[in-house]
Order: sequence, then structure tokens, then C-alpha cells
Amino acid sequence: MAILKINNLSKSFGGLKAINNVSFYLQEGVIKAVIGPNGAGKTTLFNLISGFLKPDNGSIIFRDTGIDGLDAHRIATLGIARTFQHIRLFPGMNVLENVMMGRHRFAKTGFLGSMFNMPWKRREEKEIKEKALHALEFVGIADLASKDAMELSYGQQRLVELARALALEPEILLLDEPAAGLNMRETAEMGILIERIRDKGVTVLIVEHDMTLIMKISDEIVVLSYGEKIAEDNPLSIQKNEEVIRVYLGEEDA
Amino acid sequence: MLRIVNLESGYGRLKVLRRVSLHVNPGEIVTIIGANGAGKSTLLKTISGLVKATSGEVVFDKRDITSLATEKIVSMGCVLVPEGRQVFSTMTVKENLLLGAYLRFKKAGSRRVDKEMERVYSIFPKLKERHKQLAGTLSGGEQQMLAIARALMSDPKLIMMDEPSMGLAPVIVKEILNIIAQLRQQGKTVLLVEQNAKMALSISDRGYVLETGRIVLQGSSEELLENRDVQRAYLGRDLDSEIKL
Amino acid sequence: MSIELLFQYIAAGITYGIIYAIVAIGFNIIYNTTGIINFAQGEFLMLGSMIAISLHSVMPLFPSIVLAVIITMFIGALIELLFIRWLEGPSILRMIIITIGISILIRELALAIWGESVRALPYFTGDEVTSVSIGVVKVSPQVLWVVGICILMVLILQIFFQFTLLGRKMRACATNPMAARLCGINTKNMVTLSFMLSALIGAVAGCVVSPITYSQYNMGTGLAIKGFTVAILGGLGNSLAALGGGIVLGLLESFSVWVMPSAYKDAISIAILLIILFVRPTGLFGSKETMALKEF
Amino acid sequence: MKHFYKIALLVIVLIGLQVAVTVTDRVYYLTQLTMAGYYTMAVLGLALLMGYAGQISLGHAGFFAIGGYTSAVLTTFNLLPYSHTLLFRFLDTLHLLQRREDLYGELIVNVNPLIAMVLAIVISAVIAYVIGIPVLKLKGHYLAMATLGFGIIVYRVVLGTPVFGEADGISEVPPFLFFSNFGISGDMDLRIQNYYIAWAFVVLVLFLLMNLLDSRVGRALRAIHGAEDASKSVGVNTSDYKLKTFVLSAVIASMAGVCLTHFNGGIGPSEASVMKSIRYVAIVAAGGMASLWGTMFMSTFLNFMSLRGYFGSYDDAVFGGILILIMLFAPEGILSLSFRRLFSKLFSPAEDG
Repeated sequence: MAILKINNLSKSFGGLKAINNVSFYLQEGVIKAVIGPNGAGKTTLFNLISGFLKPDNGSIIFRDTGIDGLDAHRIATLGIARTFQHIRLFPGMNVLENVMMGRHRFAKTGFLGSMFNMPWKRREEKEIKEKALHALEFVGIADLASKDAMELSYGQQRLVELARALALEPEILLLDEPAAGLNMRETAEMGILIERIRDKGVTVLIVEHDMTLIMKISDEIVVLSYGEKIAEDNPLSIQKNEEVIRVYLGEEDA
Repeated sequence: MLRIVNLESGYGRLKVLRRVSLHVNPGEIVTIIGANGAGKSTLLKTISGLVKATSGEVVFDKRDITSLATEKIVSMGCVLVPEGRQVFSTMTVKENLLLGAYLRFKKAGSRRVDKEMERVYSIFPKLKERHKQLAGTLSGGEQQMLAIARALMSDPKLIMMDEPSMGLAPVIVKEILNIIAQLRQQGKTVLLVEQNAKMALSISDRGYVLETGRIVLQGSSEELLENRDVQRAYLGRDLDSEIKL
Repeated sequence: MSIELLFQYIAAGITYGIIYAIVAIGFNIIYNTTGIINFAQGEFLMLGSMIAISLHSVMPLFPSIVLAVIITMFIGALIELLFIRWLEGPSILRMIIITIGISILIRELALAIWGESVRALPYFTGDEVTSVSIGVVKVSPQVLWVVGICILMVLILQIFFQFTLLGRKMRACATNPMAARLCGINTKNMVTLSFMLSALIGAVAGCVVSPITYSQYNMGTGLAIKGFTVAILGGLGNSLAALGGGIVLGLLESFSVWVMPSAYKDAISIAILLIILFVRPTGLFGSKETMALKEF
Repeated sequence: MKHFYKIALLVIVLIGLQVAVTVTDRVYYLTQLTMAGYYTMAVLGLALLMGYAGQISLGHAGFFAIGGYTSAVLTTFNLLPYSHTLLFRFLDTLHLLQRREDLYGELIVNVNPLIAMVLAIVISAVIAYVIGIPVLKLKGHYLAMATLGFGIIVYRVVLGTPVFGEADGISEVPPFLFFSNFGISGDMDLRIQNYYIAWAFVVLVLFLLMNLLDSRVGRALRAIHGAEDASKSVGVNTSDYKLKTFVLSAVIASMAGVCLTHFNGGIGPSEASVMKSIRYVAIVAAGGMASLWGTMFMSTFLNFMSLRGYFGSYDDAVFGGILILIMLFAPEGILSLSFRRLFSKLFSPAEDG
């Protein structure tokens, strides 16, 4: 069953068509990769799905709800989490607090409840903390919980961001270049982690440059070039697709 | 021409480069390859003084340029073509080129500038046709050409290019490759940073592999092209065997 | 209302409007090279006119104006050197607060030097009662001085930015500071220059308008906020648009006296500012696309 | 009760201060300390807005003035001519009106200060909400200019409207008595009691704000300040949070305005001036932007010095100078600069290497 349907999506900046009439479905429980040369519109696609940009045309249907045009925070609240190409953690917060932010959508205490320290506030806080710790354990960095997030290594920061997204208990997880800046070992570990996330039942849409990783973990691949979809298939077929080889995999000249 | 020893730099608390050492000989094309976020751009920015080095040294043309201001470094003949078509978009093509020759304006007269401009136009005939057009209205490929042309206006000894092929169509990428090869024939030295590793290595003499801020591998371009790790990580080759595993 | 009174209002509106436009252009010059809105911009007008008034007691009018303008320029440069130049990647919030602090210090300094008294330069030609007839209307010759000199200044600025190497270098810094540095341009010096330039035009404007509006140590804040209104009204960056925006605001303000007590005059222009800001909530030059169109 | 010890310490210091001035026969200091307390209350709200939610406001004095003026107008406006109206009688039966004699011994009837305060809060909350929706969409310079513009409008309106007493402001504002002889009043004999009332307000605000910050809401505010995109990506309704914070800080400022007006027995347009707003910003900056305690200390200290006239005619210049110096050399605040370093040295284990 398709959990996310993208129909005829378009977005231009000035005169440049960043995304041009792109359609594809995301099946529930799979890892789907979006690949393409730099500037092909992959990050724009992510920003459209997660509500950071509004499409000019087309629709995005999550389960049965149209989510195109909704604010980013509404889409997150519906259960679509994302990470960023350039890691965005909250400065001045430790690792645990960063991940606790991921639980935002499950708590309800507002300004007054917080100010007057109501009993339900304390109950919620306790639960937020427990679930955040779970997420940290899942990605394997529970021991870093009390560290300042900005002082961690690049690879650890990636994991914090991932844990924050997982704390949201998303149905769909959008990963924007999760292996960027990681070394080969860290990349391999990231791959295993992403597969474990899928096996938990989370549908994953991933943008990544590391072909080894992509070919290894993804169930399906969409290829973008100049904002247009040029191919959609399983990894084996994509590698043999001549169009894809020509624009991206770079086998054309000797 | 350029020698870097144990260079370290970063942004605030974030350390990007860790003890990077490399050298570029006169007349060479040297490529640095590496994944996104490996620190390639930071390396070039640190060489040209846009990012301050925290330790180590950069020697250009037998002079220590580690703590010099960008303007000084450029005037010594070490220029950078930055990532992402950095042109003066609200100015005409000709104005862009004139500013590239700004350092010459100071020393030599405008006649020298005209000569330089003719030379650059001969390499980029398209730019001559469009010299009155605003740079912001050029196509992506033309903007990248303009950025390179502007750097050439100061007749540099070493030209560093940060991802010149980024976001460009294959045809244009080939054109840019030709230009880089042409530059070598004219005796320029080129330090190239590319994500499109295969393309870059195919025209360069030597290469370095940068990973999480460290040089992990170096060698001639042929060696690197044949290296299995490089192939797996940066060339997208060997995929079939990978998947059968 | 008689036709004469109507034209009086128009003349007053245009005079003030042009001054607002000059303040707006001063904002533009510094904003374009630094990304900073200099909250002390209005203080340049105050300083120019107050210094000229003081100098005028010992020397003739025009030399004192020229000297006052030069002194103000150097104060502009000094501000940049002391407070702006050595900060590395300061946040906008920090820059806002610093320029506000600078404006307060300049104002308090002016208060200490000149006191609270209201002063004025003499009329450049004639006096309060002299008037020149343009068609049916009579206007003070000083109005013509204001209009003439300010428009001349805008034209000279245009030529400077379009055709001189220095002007082009400043534009280069405005559109793409990193690329400018890579062309060997010392961007920090360009920033100093932009402070001097906006101090210069501010001081000139302060001097020509002083006989009509009078000068006082605290005239800066009001001018600054109106100049900012105009900068946004005309679309920040474009000098000619700022001129148009200035005249629109000047006229609106001038005629607002018809419908509201004059005590609310200042509130009108600020209300306009708020409305413009609200209608274009992202800011008129907030998005990336319009950023690319930054022009002098 | 996480903050209990800090609060308890503060209370002890406050009591100690009162005892000290009484023993040394300087009870008159309490007047300025009381006023400083109310200003501190307003500044704490601004610290929440600026330091934690990251939104600059150059018009905060506007809300202080809205509170003060609302209360001043309502409690000085003579309702006697309207005694035959239904509303008058309705309010009267609910004991919401108070009768007193004016300067000339004539009977006048005003609204009870309690109603005035409630109304002041409602009015400032509504105004903050209405202008907050568009204003908080702005960023950087636009936000600064828009809030500055709001402040100037309030100032101009106050200065140009006869009901608000124009340049003279409003005087003869009655005390705000909670019981017969207990309440906010400028009466010399009630000086000690007023000192405690004012600081009880400060402690209460401090306590509530600390609770707020130490919660999901406070975390979300810090997140918005640090990385707005990322906070949206975890479902934080950023504009809603900013707006609520803006309203909350406006209400706190407005309440402070009401209290100080009753303490002083009047209010003048200078309370709404741009310089007052900038002074608040200077105090928040000096206190360390994101530090309620730092803001409280700096506010008490600077306001006390200023009110006692130690800065002489350089009052405004001092605050301008503070702004520049802090922002140039210690954008995180003076207290945080030295104390945090000191504390971390004292309490953290020695670093290896």
C-alpha cells in the first residue's frame, strides 16, 4: 500500500524549475532512495514533502490526507520526520534535551500548565525523558545523553539528529544525505541502522550520494535529473539503465 | 608552487580539517576528491584565507601565506573559483571581468587589462557575445564560465576550483574539462576539488582523497582510479559484486 | 482650503520627503555592503547640521558646511573602525543593538556639547520671508536648495556606483562579498567607505534642510525611522525609488494634518511603516531572490 | 521544587536588605528598591522574549505604559456624573467602585484599582496579540523597526491625547489597597510593606518563568531560538510559541506598569519613551540575554543606581554605553562571562591534558 503519493509535483525558483512534474509512490515499509546529480532537485523535493516549501503545482498525499501546502510543524505532527543535509541540532542543549524535542508532538502541557508546574506536566516530562532515552539507545549513543550536543563528533551529531527524528515515532522518515561527512565505517553502520529502522516498520525515503550505501540498503530508487524523474526501479535495474548511467553514474566517457 | 603542512581549521568549535598536508608542483593539475562534508571546500577556503587556519602552514611560491588576508593571497597569484557560480549577478559580464582584473588596474594601465580581456574572451567566446548582459541572467554553465574567466583576468599562477561541474549538464561539464586542459597547456597550475571523482581524475596528474578532514590516500590519478576503496566510495563502480554479497 | 495653502502643503511634503529619501539612501549604502541597518543614520544629519551651525559662528556659511560634512564623514569612518570592523560574523541582533547604542551615545554627546536649544543655519539665499514664485505658488528659495542639492546628490551617487572603479568595487562587495575578496578587493575598506559615504550624504542633507526644519540634538531618531519607512516603501536599494517613496511619505504626512491632530503626525508615518511590513511579512528584501537584486 | 533553594536564598537576601537599611537608618532606599522591583518585573518578561524566544522588542516600554495609563485613567476618572446609569449601579453593588476625596475635598467616584488592573491586563494582552501576529513574522531589522515603531506610536499617542494628560501625564492616582491598610501605596509609613509587595511580585514572576523554562514549552522556546527550521521539523508551532511568549511578556510588563503607577501615584509619558524601551534591552543584554537571574541582578542594580541619581545627567548615556560595551565585548552578558567561567573552574573536575 502506498503511504505517500506524490503527483505531478512542480516547484520553481525564479525561472529555474527545481522540481518539474515529478510523480512517484512510496510503498509502506520500504526504503526508497532518491538519487541524482547535484542540483537535480533532491533537497527541494524533501523540503516540499516536509512542508518547508510550498509546491507551485501537484499534490502530496499522506495516507488519505493532502499535505501539500501545510506548515512544516503540522506535517511533523502528522508523523513525517526528517533530518537535514547540514545537521541542525539545538545549540545550548545536551544530547538528551535535543532528542526530547522530538517528543514535542506527544505532549500537551501549555504555557500556564508549565508555569504553575501542574502534576500532568511532571508526568509528561518523565515520559518524554524515558522515550528520548529509548531513541538514544536505539541509535546506540545513550552514553552520550548528558554531553553538549555541539561538542560531539560529526558522526555522533548525525546519530543525535536521527534519534531526534525517531523520537517523533514517525511513519515516514526523510533522511537527507545521512552519510555525508561520515567515514566508510560510520557509513556502513549508518546503513545497518537505517535497515533496522525500516524493520521496525518505519517507511524511509532517503537522499544520498554514496552509491554503495544506496545500492545496498534501498528497495527502490527514483532518479532525478534537472528536476525531472528519469527513472524509477529496483537497484539492479537502475544500475543497468542507460539513461541513468549517462547522467549520473558517469560511465559515458573513457 | 604550493605546500601545505599539517593544516588545521574549522568554524568556531567545529574542527573540519585535521593535519592536512599536500603539495602542488608547477604546471600540475591536482585533484582532491572526497564525499560531501569531508572538508574539501574548507581546505580551499583556508588556503585562500577566507577561513582562518588554526594551526599548520601554507607556503605559496616560497612564501608563508598562512595568516595573510585574502586580498594579499590573491594579489600573489593564487586565486580561487568558489563553489556554486559566485558571480556579481547585478553587474554586467564585462564589469565582472573588469573586477577580476582589479589588481592589474592598480599596477598596469587599462591597456594591459584590455589585452587580458581579449585573451580571456578567446578562451570563452560566448562571454564576449554577452558582455553587456547582467551576470545573473546567464545560464548556470555560462555563470560558471564567467567565474572561471574572472579568476583568469588576474593572470594567476595557481588557480583553485571548487566543484566546477556542480549542477551542470554533462555537455557543459565536458566543456569545462576542456578549458582546464587548455589552462594546463598555457602553463597554469590547477588545484581541483571535485565530487565527480572520475571526471576530475581523468584530466589530473595526481590526486588526494580527503575523508572527514584527513588525507587518507594519495597517488597518481591512475593509481587512484584503480584503487578499490576509491572505486567503491567515489566512482560508483563495482556495484554488482557489492549487491551479490 | 485655498490653492496656495494646498501648494504650501505640497512644497512642505516634498521638502521633508526628499530628506527622508536621503536618509533612506544612507541606509541602503551601508545595508548593501554590510547587511546592517545603521540605526544611527539619523544622527549623521544632526551632526552635519549642528557642526555646521557651530562653525558658522567663526567662518562663512559655505566653508563651514563643507568642513562640517568632512568632519561628519570622519566620524562615520571612526564609528566603523571602532565598533564594526573587528567584529567577526556578528549576529544581526548584536549589530542592531550596537548601532542603537551608537545613536544614543552620539545624541547624548550632542546634548552635552550643544544643549537642548533649537538652532538653525541661515537661509542659503534670502531669509524666512523671501519667496520665489513658481507659477501661482510661492515657495521659499531654501526649498529649491533642498530639492536641487539632494537630487544632484542622487545623480552623482548613481554615476559613482555605475561608472567608477571604486563604485563598482562597492557594488561587487554588496552583491557577493566572498567573490569580491577573491578578486582582491579589501571588503573591510569598502565597508568603511560606505559608512563615510552615508555620513557624507546625511551631513549634506542635514545642512541644507536645517534653515527650514531647525536642528536639535534629538532630531535623529525620528528621521531614522522615517528614512527606514521610505527605504522599504521604495524597495530597499534603489535610490530613485527611495526618492519616490520619500516624496509619497512626505506628502502623506503633510496632508495627515487635515484629518488628525498634528501631535499624531509622527505616528502616521510609523503606522505606514507597520502596514508595509505587515503586508509583506517576509520583508521586501527578505527572500533570497530579492537579495540577489540588491542594487544601489 | 527544583528552584526552591535559589528562591529561598533570594528571599533571605531581600529580608537582609530590608533589615540592613532599617538598621543603618536608610529606609528611604526602600523607595528606589521598590521601584526597581517593578521595573525588574517588566524586564524579566523581556528577558524571556529576547533571551529565550530570541525575539527583540524595542517597544516593551509601550506595554508598561499601556498598563500604567489604563489603570491611571480608570482610577482617576470621576464617574459621579454617571451615577444614574445602570452600569454604575451594577458596579457599585459589586463593590467595584471606590469613593474618595480629590485635592479640593470634593467627592469623586472611580473604578476600583482591581478592575483597572484586570482591564489593563486584558487590554495589553489583546494589543500584544493583535500586533504580535504580523510583527512576529518579521525577522532581524524588520522586527526591531516594527517593535520600535509600536513603541513610538504608544509614546506619541500618550503625548498627544488629552485623556492621557499629554506631556504632564496623570497624577493623583489613588493607592491600590488590597485590604484597609495593606497595598501598593506611596505612603511613607507603608514603605517597608511596599518593598515586600513589589518583591513578592518579582519573586512570583521569577518562579513562574523558571517553571516555564524548565518544561516542554521552555525547551521549545530555546529550540526556536537556536534552530528554527529544526524545531519546525519536530512539530513545534513556532509562530504560536513566539506569539504566546510575546503576549505573556506584554502582560507582565503591563502589570508592572499598573503597580508602579499606583506606587508613584501617577505616570508620565517618559515611561513610554523609546529610551525606556532601550534601557530595558540594555538591562537584558547586561544580564546575559538568556539568564533570568542575571537580568534580575543587573536590573535591580542599574535601576537602583539610576533612580538614586548616581548617573546624574548621563543617565541615558550610561545605558547607551552599557549596550555598546556589552555587545562589543561580552554579547553573552557580563555575569555569564566571569561567573560561569569561575563556577566551571570551581566545580568541574580538573581537565586532563
